[in-house]
Amino acid sequence: MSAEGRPDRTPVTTNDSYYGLPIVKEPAWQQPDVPLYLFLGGVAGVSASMAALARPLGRDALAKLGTVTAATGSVASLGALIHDLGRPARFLYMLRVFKPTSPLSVGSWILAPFSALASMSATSVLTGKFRTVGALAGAVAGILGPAMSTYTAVLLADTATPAWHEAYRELPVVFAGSAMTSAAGVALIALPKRDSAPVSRLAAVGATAELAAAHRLRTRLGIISETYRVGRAGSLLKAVEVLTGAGVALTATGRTSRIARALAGGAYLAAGLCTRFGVYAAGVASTRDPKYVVEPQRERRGRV
Amino acid sequence: MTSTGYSSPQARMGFFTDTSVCIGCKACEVACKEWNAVPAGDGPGTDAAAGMDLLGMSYDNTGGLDANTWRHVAFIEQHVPAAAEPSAPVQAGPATAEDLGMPTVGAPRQGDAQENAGVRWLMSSDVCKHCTHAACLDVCPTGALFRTEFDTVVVQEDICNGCGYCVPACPYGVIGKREGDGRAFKCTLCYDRLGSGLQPACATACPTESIQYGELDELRARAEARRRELHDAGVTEARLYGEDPDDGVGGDGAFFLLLDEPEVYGLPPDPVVTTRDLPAMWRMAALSAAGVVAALVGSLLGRR
Amino acid sequence: MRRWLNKWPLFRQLTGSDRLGLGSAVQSGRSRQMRARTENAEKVAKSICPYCAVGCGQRIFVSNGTITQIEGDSDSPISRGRLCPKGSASKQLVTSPTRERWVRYRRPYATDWEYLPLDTAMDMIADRVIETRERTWQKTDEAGAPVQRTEGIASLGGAALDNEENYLMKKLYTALGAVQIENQARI
Amino acid sequence: MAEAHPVGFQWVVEAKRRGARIVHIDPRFTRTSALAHEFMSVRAGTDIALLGGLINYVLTHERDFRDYVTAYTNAGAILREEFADTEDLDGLFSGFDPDTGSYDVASWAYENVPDVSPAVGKERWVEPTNRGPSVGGRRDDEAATVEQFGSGGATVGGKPKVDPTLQHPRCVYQVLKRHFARYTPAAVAEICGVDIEQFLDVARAITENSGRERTTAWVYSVGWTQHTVGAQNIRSASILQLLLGNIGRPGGGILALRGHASIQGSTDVPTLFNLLPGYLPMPDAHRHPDIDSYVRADEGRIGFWGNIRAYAVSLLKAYWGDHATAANDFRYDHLPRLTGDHGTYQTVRDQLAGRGKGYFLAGENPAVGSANGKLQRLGMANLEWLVVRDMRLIESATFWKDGPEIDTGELDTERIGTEVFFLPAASHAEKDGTFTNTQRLLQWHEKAVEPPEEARSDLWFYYHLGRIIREKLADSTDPRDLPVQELTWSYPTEGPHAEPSAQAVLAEMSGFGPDGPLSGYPQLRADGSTSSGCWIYCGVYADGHNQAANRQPYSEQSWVAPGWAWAWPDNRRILYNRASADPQGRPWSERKRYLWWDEEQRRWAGPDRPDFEAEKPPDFQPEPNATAQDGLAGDEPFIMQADGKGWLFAPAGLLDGPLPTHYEPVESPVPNSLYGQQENPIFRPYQHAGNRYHPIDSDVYPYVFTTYRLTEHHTAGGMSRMLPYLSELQPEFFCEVSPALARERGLRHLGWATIVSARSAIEARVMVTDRIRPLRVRGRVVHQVGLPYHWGTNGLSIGDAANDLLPIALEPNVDIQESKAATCDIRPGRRPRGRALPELVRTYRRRAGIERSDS
Repeated sequence: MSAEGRPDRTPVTTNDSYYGLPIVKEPAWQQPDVPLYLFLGGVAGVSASMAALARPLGRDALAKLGTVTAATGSVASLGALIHDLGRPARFLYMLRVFKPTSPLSVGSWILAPFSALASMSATSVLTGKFRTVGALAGAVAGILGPAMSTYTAVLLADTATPAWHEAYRELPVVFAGSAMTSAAGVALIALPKRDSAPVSRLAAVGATAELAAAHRLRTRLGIISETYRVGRAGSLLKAVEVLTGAGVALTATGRTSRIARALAGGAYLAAGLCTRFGVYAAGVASTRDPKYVVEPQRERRGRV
Repeated sequence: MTSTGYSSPQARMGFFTDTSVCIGCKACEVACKEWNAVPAGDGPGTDAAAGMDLLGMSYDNTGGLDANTWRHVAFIEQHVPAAAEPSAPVQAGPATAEDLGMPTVGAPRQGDAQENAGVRWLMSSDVCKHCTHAACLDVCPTGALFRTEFDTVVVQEDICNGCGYCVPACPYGVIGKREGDGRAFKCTLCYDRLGSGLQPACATACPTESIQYGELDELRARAEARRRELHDAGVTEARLYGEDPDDGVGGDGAFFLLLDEPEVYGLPPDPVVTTRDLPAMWRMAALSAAGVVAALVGSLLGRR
Repeated sequence: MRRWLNKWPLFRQLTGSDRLGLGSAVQSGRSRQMRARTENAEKVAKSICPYCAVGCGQRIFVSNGTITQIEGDSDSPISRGRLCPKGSASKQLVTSPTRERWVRYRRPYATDWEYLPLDTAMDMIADRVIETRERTWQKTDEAGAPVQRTEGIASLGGAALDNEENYLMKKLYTALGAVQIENQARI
Repeated sequence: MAEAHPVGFQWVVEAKRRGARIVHIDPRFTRTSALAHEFMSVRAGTDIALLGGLINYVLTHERDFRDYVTAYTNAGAILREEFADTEDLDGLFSGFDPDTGSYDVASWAYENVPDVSPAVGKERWVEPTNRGPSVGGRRDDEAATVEQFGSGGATVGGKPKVDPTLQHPRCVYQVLKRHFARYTPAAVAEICGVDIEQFLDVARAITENSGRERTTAWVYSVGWTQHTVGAQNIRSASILQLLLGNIGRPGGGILALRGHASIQGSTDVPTLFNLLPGYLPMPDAHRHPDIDSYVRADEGRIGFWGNIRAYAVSLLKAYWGDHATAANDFRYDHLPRLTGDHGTYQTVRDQLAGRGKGYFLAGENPAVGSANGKLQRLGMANLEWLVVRDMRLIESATFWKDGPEIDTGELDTERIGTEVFFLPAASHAEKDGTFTNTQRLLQWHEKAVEPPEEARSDLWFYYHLGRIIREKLADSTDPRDLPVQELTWSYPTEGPHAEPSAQAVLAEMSGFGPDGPLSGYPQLRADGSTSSGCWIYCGVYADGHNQAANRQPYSEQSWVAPGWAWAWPDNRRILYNRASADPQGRPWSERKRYLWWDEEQRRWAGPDRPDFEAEKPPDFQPEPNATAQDGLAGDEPFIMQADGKGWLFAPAGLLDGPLPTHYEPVESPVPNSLYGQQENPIFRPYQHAGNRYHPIDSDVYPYVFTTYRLTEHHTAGGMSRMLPYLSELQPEFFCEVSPALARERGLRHLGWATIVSARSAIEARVMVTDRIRPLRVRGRVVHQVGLPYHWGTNGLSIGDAANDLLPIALEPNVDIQESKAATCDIRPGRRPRGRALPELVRTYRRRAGIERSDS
């Protein structure tokens, strides 16, 4: 191919592609809408569950923060989703049908009630009214929370995008772990020292899970792992490692320093964003070169 | 397969595209656009708005299937080894079976090895495969995509909200989102014409019966007969693509007779419907969600 | 109530056999009634493709006075209903906005077009023909042989004209004595 | 065929499926090649060498269908002693006059048969050119006189003396053998650049697939006709097919694939200067002072042309009705007279000289579609008035505003005095009428809707223009206006726009007799009792019924499908189909059964109408002095020929030789390998400073180029470049070159190239492709450049016009230009803009030594 991306002469087709054109389509979603949608949903989900657990444990500040984060995050997530639609006015068509075969349908049926419940709960928490209803709503949202933080991994994996589909075992772990560190990150920034121990632990678990799963992405997916190692995705996922590592280190020192905690929280949030953007970028990269489609399929067919 | 809820018996309808008689005239592309009022343009080139780019891919200036291209004719110029040129003297009398004998240019004389080779020019009209297990249909959250009584897969433009999920879901890269419209479009196998007992527009126009429309069972039998005929005539590279009900998408409603590897035509060698792994994905997501719960409980119940 | 609920695909999905919502349950009302637009054509004109000389049969479907579809005539022993890309684009040939619908007139030395009513244009063209013919009339050639003609007026016709059109052209030009009457058929 | 006639190609695919072998011969590898069994790449402009090679193969190996040849062709006819062949005269035939650059054809006639070749008129222009006959021009009076034999044979004075053993040294068969002896496989390979083995393969294929049991068909397009040897290319195929017995038989023939919906109709009902409807000649001022002299050459001869007076009188009756009487020669004097060439390129010459004042363009775009587009545009810029009728704003309507010469400064809008009327035209969907397709089928197309706004049919335009002119001249007493005043011009009109009835016009063409509509041309009379506007179309309105509108579905009738539309003449689908039976009237074979003599019914039977008198038995022998059809025996199938035979040798009718001879194109990279005579000795050069020809074997213009079509576009693009759906499929002008040429000239795929000739320079995007191959000709590599010619400056898909490169070099018989083979240079990069463009062209001419120092 020449500099303009065009062949220098009518390319004689080799055995691996049609003029090097992609076989599967690049995801039709917009950036940053969809990566944000993934990120915000994850934060909101874990936050809601965290709030639901914190409340009976008497960690009111954590509960309050989790409730508000869940509401804000899920509504923003919903906003990002709607903004990405080609026909935003038709968002409600998402509830026209319930399709277990569609993670987006399932997700919509999770996201819609979740964001409503989280909002109710947050309203109650902030205004101090309808406490029982608010608590109940918060509890149900807390139950939906883990699903909120992982369904988006299925959403990506349930595509023909090689980097996503082939990563369907790892992506939920990555997203869940990342959601935990991010939710913890919010708490680290917003809360005083006395609430930092549990969230630090949460962050550490999340970081461990995410980094382990992400390592698998980069090494275990055959040729497709390339897409997680190089280019934009490679850089972003590298950043995730650095930021997460920094977060863990800062958390350790942050037991005394508010600034360190805030920096750690920021690092976790940034890592969470980088994860979603990085995974997204890997997906895009895996559609641009047809070899990521052809080679694994050829191997599967026993051809070389 | 699961029930799609139609009461009246109706055979499954589909396309058999026999590329060995395709002359690359592109009547299918135009007839499709005229009937379905598909906008001009939308190639992969830089001037996508007008679609008026000279792509330099032999006579293909369309590039591939997309929201505005529901039939796409691929042109592949190939060297064939000079040795493979038909050189046997003409037999008396007619060839009893068809000798496809794709011609080659002249005989070797001088020049480098490449120019000593002949050329063969493959043409093939690509279209939506109307898969038995259609990922686009599975992942559509609104029910805009549905399976018709003819067992074809159609987007309902009055329902589609442009979520775009179908686009990366398709293992063939067929469906696309239309610029400026936001909704997803692809071949409907002329659902409206079928309802009136007509053939799809492309098959109606196709001068050489390269595109054949009919009951899928019958088409499969016809295609197998044609493949055998070609093999008997020495065209051993003829193979069917997408006709096998046991393949990764459960067989295509629109399948092909090809003269080279699928990827040469821009087709995936062994496509699998992404939702085949959906149960496993949900399991991983559930496990991860459980992990989130465990991590939360562990973190929050911990000391302090 | 049930009828009302039945409009909700989710309800149909839960109560019918299309449990996964992949087929009939999610079909829209519009889709259920979908038929080829040619079904209700008020007129189907039997025509012939205007491009090359193979002479493929065409059917032109008309609804509400406008052409809704042009496709191959499956009765034709020549084309058996098939059309090439150009033939398939016939509807666009006839109906696309790139088509000219009004007379244009360019005065000598003018830099742009102006409009002229068709009747005026016809009258002016008739005057040009009469005047040019008169001015360039040749009774005899240099050798004195009668020729009764004009070489001041020429014509070049395309070969997508009807026979009837060619016939009137040749007849009129011949009566006018115009001999430089040519056609794509020479080219 | 797949490229430009895809739907017709379905029958090739069908034949292939049934076991037919498909061979494609072309300079470039096309969509047709892709599906053919064999592709043979040839150098553009060498078809006679190739076909001559095949003829030689047939003759050398005695593979001709001897029973057919002896019975149905003039193989045995004895030629005159004074005839001398190109073998004897190094590429010339006897009768060549170097002073006039033309042939006296008398010596080509049969022995003992009077020579009735037409007398010649006087010379008109003689001017030297930089190429062409060295004698410096030639008279042009015989211009296009040959075309009038389009539906029949040329005139010979009767049946020749025949040697049925074909052994007589002066019989056609022996002359043929000698003439083609030097077209050996080696010579073919050297001239055409084909491989000997492949050529022999093809030769074996066609001979083995011809004879009693089998037939071979040849299909061609303008790749054969647009040459200075165009008519002789077709003659070559005729000779080959006659030798192999492939004429008049199912699966045989030489099938022209014509490129426009009614281009066949445009010659049948001609808008051609030299013809009247039905291939009647336009009268010549000197040879045809009255109707008797007009019909003299043909009247009374054998074959159906012998009835020429009946056809001519019926036409005059159709034109001038009751005013045409026997007493006034049926108003024969109302017909204008020719004095030579009045063809389209002559028209342009007149325009350039200021003699052409007014110009009508009806659905034609010469600014892009004709050879040497610049001369076309300059000619139009020199007019007083121009009427353009089209559906879209074609280049010929806007040249004064945005033509290439505006950019180069050769024209200035404000100094162009041409008054331009652009009238929007109706489409085929908006009018009734008939198209005559490439197999002579008149097919009626119905009006679907009214044309929009001011768009009108050409029928409307010409009818009303005639009506207005007649009104304005109604009171004139000038005898000049009598033909207009007396013209039958009362057609019924209908609808909101007063559209004349196309049906009424068709009925007039078909004709009327005392008892109403005529049913066929044999009913035409010379006494004025019948009228017919086009005798070959007589019967299309038989019984007052529009036969062209017949639409019996093909599935409900025989494979010949006579119930679909109407073929001229007399609804016959295969011409000369009497030849499908042996002289005794039996099919040559069961397999190839088509027409046969049914002894019980005492008439010819079969799925088609006989192209023969239906009740003339095979053993019929004519009276000694019988004329017209009565002069034909029952075993003489070629009923338009004066001897009833298929002509292997053309004793009359062609101006450039009785046998095809290989001449190089006017612009060629090589000298003629076969003869000292380089090019067609009587090709018609076109003298103009803007029409210089390239020297042979020129370093300055070293490459061959050829022009052609793509499936996605149509001719000069007026019906395709303006449509989004077609434009996007081929969005831009490109040239096709081989990788080797790309390397040689530094051309990059998808980059730009400038292609230069002595006429102009154009730019195109580059497609480097293996489908174009360098050829080895006379021991050296010849590169070819492929140029699709659809583009112009207007529309959605735009580009330079390939035809701007072409010279005007005309075939002597029919005046067609040589579009398919010329030479050029190609270089990387875009062409210069403005005045630098003509300067570049001049620089090249200077380098080639063809630029006059004063220009």
